[in-house]
Amino acid sequence: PIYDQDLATMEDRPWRKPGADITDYFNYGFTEETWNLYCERQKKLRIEFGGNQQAANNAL
Amino acid sequence: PIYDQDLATMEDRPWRKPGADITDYFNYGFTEETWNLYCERQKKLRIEFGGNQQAANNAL
Amino acid sequence: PFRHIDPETKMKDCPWYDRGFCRHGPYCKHRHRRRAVCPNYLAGFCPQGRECQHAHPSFGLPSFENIAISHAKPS
Ligand SMILES: [Zn+2]
Ligand SMILES: [Zn+2]
Repeated sequence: PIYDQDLATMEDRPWRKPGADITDYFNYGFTEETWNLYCERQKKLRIEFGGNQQAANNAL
Repeated sequence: PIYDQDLATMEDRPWRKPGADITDYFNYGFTEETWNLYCERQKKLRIEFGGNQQAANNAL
Repeated sequence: PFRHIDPETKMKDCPWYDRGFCRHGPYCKHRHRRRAVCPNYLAGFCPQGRECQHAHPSFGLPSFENIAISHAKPS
């Protein structure tokens, strides 16, 4: 699954197009893949250590 | 690595100060307590994974 | 000497881009400021807090409220 709602709802991936600059879309050197992993980790750790499903959902 | 830093030995814990924002210091919704728990687990995993922090992180 | 003030510097930094990803890319009306992320904060904790020279990105989704707060914070 795609963990970022914003990314998940995008039909096209304009940063994949020829001539596109991925850093216009992703900061900190993230790529589509590493951004997704990062979001997944945010979600997992907030649920596991926050122990509060609602708070974790609100943070996402 | 940061996992090995013992918070209890830190003289100054600025995130405890009035007006401090804990999220400036802790990511993933961690608090001092949950971060300690997480570090313990990371250390155990790192031993299992033969000192490979990346593999330990990926296992989570 | 006088510094030329680029109109861009008056723009607010994009809170989505500061979070890590902005769907508007080069067409965003906010400024996309490229920054280096703090490896400690990415691991989970950085004792430097706001004093850190690297970015500590907030993961909370931007709301009007925290756009105003982040705008007020010195960066
Ligand atoms: Zn933007
Ligand atoms: Zn830092």
